[in-house]
Amino acid sequence: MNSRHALLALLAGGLALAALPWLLSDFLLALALSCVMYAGLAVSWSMFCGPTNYLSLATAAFFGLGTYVTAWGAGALPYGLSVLAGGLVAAGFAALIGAAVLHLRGAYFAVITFGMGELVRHGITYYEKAFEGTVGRIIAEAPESTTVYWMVLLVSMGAVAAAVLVRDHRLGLALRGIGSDEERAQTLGVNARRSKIAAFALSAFFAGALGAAMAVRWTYIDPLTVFNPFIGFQTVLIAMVGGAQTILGPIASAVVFGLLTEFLRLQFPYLFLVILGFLLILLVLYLPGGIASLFERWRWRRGNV
Amino acid sequence: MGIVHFVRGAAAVALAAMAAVPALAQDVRIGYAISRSGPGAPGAQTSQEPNYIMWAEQVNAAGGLNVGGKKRKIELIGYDDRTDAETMLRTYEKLMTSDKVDLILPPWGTGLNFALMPLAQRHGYPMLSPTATGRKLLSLKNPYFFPLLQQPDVMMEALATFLKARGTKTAAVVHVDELFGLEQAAALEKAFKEKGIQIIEKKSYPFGVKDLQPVLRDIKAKEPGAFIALSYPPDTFLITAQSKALAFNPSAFYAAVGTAFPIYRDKMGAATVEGVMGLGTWNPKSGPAAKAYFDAHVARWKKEPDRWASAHCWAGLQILQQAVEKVGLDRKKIRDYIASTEFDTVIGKIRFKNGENVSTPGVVSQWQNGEFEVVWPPERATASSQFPKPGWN
Amino acid sequence: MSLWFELIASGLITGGIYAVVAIGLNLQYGLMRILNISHGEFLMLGAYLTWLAHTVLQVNPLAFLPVVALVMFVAGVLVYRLCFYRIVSTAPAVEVIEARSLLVGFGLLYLVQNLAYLAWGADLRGYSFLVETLEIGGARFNLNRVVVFGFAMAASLALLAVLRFTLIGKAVRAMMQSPTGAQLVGIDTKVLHPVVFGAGLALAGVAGALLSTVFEISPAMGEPYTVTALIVIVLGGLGSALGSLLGGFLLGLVETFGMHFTSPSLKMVLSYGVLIAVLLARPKGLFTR
Amino acid sequence: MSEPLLAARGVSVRFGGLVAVDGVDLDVRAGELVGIIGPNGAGKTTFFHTLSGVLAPTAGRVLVGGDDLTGKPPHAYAAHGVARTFQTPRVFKEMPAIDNVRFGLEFAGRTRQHAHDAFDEAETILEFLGLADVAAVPAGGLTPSRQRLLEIGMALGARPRVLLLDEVAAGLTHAEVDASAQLIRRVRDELGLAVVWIEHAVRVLMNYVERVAVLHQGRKIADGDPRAVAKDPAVVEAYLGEEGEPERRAA
Repeated sequence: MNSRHALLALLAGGLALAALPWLLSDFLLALALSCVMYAGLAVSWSMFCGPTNYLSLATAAFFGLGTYVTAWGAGALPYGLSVLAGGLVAAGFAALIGAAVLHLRGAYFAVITFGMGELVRHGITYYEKAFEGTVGRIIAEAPESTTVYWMVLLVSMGAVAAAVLVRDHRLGLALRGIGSDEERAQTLGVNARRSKIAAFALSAFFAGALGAAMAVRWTYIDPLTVFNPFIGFQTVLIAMVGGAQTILGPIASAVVFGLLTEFLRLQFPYLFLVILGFLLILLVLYLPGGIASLFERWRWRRGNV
Repeated sequence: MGIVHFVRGAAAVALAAMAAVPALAQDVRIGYAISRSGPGAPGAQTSQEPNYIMWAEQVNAAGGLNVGGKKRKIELIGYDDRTDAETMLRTYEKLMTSDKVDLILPPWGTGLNFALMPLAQRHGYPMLSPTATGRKLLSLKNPYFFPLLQQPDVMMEALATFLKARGTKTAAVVHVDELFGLEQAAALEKAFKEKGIQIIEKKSYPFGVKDLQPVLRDIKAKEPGAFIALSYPPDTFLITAQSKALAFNPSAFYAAVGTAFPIYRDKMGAATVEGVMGLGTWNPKSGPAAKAYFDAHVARWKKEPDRWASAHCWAGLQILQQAVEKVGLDRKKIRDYIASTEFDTVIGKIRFKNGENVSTPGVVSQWQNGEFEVVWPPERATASSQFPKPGWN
Repeated sequence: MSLWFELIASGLITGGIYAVVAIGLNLQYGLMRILNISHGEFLMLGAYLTWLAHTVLQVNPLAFLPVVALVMFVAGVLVYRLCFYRIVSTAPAVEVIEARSLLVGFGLLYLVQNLAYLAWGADLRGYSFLVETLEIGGARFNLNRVVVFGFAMAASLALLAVLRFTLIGKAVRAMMQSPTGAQLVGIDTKVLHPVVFGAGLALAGVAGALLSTVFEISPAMGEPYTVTALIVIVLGGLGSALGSLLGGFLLGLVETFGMHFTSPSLKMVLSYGVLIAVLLARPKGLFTR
Repeated sequence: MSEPLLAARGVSVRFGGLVAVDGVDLDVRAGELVGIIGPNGAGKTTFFHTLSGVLAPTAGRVLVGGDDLTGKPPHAYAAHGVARTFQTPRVFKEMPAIDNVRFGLEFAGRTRQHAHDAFDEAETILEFLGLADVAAVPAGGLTPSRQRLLEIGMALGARPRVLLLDEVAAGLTHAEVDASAQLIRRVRDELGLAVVWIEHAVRVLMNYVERVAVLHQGRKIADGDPRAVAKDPAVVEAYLGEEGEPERRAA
């Protein structure tokens, strides 16, 4: 499927999903919101980490920065601009740290990106306390929940569109080359540093924008809530379970994961995380290629008929 | 591209699976989300959810909730929110709009209560919150929000008055870098200033710290008359153990959250904590109602309730029960009734004014012989204070 | 003078605890590329086992250490066989092992932590042990902290000695340097991998048992230790046990001195700042060649 | 005399106390096919690393087309038209063979147009190398010798002005070596490239190159016509230390 087909399909899917507020109850819409948000986060994570085989744990930091931009701008910036600014701030931050740490690999990169996230969290805590005399911020004026849903949907659609475009263009090829053999790619003319920084920043843009878009739901913004490592881990989990080399995999994974977790949580209020952990282990052991490998198999079977 | 179909299909499955629980005839359905996992779990499971469950059991054992002269059983619907704001919100959206529960009980902690307030107001559910405190919450002027704990300035004012009366001249303060610690610290500074107690050292530290000995050492060298730690449970334990190691023994040793937990006494040793002061409101000796509550809790859970928020939580449930039995299940009427009435509770009279609990005074408690005795104000005291604090044992 | 002594001692005690948690994790990573994110959960299990033994059976926590080590070792062999063996033996590349073991680690984290919630509830638990004060050279410390430090050091040094002087230890070190080379000279990974994984968990369990004598415990207590352990092993260098020990000390000292000379509020900023500075200067950690 | 396309000026590389390359000068002009030989450990590959930017020389300068690229990253060299192969093939294993070739075309080769159009399409290059039938096969699935050929294809995709070949003949049969060598000459002739070819097996090289340089213990000990170089006593001496003189091995 080429870019144009993929983007058309995305547009159709987006329009269908945009109609959900008229079809679903408040609760199911909130559930859809969560799935769409994680789909956007997982796709944006995979955009960089999938082809390059980097393991970034900075998603929580980008997301948190985005929420803080909304909180700082509350009352001054309109919602749409906050989201844009949140994305830009996160992207700028990613470009900055990317320049410093993207030469690291494997577990070193994973730990240092996590460390960067924590550094931002503690840095903001310290700044707010020392110069503003508080740690939390209140967002009193919140848009309607349907507005939030549409905004999150829009950003997530943007993430998917960006992922498709990156995949099908030179940047994607460069990233795959870097993931496979960085030095080889360089000797063939890839400016690895610039490609990595650009892709890392692009991926951070969407995480930051999603944070900025979601912030208005929580009324009270403090570092402990919004730099929740849980959000970052969940994103990595979803992307990897889905198959980070693909675009459809993380999307499907976000939906399956979101619905399954919620179903288990409501049906087994005490046992659900135990079941979830167990399922996760089984999944990794017996479906190592991720959810995307199911599509492959299915496509392959259909091709053979 | 199968995403749309996939989502539609999945949504249909989810709809079927998560359809509203059908209302059993006549039961009063009360829903909540609470932290059973995540960072909020220890606090929520110490001070909050056990009370929710015990209350429903007690009411049901007595035949049910008296609604318009008819006894109706309580059906409690509780989910884990994983201490995650979005999960918490989604759960209450389900409870309020899909399940259409009759009443809700609030989630744990200041942050999650903040996040829930707009939703509760939109759907008109009163929140009697036992574990949220801070003037910032009240600044939202949410008519459905009734926090049960004392506000920081009230607590700190009491502490300052208590210390002033005992001739304290200087104090050192440490606080945790969270909204709680900052608001308490600001309130304390103001109160001490009014009372003429000089703060000779003030330090803050991040949540999750594992060693504070260097800080305590510096403070000890300054010989403050009183030491005030506006701390959370892990740091409360840490500060106690390390102050003891340093033989840092000021006349008044005060640590905020966690001193009221029975585990504090059990972990540190009853002899060690002798004379340590902290945030508390009550103990079994506070009155017959308190004693009954204490005994019931021990019988049901095989553990003592904490001497601060647990009883506030119980008081909130009592208020809710009295309101329902008076005006029925019309939530608007319940709200108005709560806002305008003075209630009798396990921690004494409670009346709300502009959402604030203006009846429960600031209290200072102190560990003495294995009980967290109330030592201030005099009308609530269950024992006289030990001042200065005896040496560490 | 005594101030310096106290600061250094304080930092070393904290650092020694960090080190013992980190070494087990580093062994597993160095040998098998398993990044076991549920390390702290097994630490938590060690803590609860000790707490149960102490409160129910009145066993001395220190006397109980060998039992914890043994139980966690067996658990480690089982966990390896059930969860990681398949990954290590089927993955085409080390990056894949890292990624998949991370996911399985998340699964184990959910599983073990929430089983603990079910078994013991979310309440803080703890018991009082050796709360006396010890005075060394004019500085005063909680006796239990010093004892924990002593045992943590003993365990770490014993492990380093095993790695350096015994046959199996040499095999492990050889494998860390060159997995295929070691296989060529006939080292049996079928035995070595589960044993080393078990040893990693045994160390985690012992660390948990020791920590339970000082700190209150809860099912989620392990997570921060996993994070600290990751920082320590990256500081010291992945795959270097000695590096982890020194990395632990370094972090402990940085925190203690940082707290004294700047502000305690900056503690975390300092820790992460040091981590980042070290990695910028030495991308493979401080103590690797 | 024309400006050298590739010039090494006193290039040295030290690893700690070990001197791997020691003050080597080398000029290569457009259309030249230069061989570099030397015993094991002579520093051939290390020298190549400096010529392609993979390794920055400790001392000395590397100029491509007159521009000083010393210390620049490899992609700067690639952009100036230096393309190379690696001793052990480093193909992008997960990508189809054709994408491996297209890779260079998309990056280093993007800004340059060859005089001759034959090598402007990935398909043509694969055909030229006899790899057209495996265009869609992931490169990791090819036999080692085909991966070697593909390496050349990847380098050609970069539309080079200078082609650096690192032991492309190793492990190939006589027929394959001959085919590769023909290929390299043809490429050179058609595109007017400068080619620098390292080979450990001396015989192969001597038959195809017009000029040869000899490295020994990091130093260049000879540079000139293959026949003359083979008779150079210093060269014979250097190879005696290993497995006998080059002439004998070539025979």
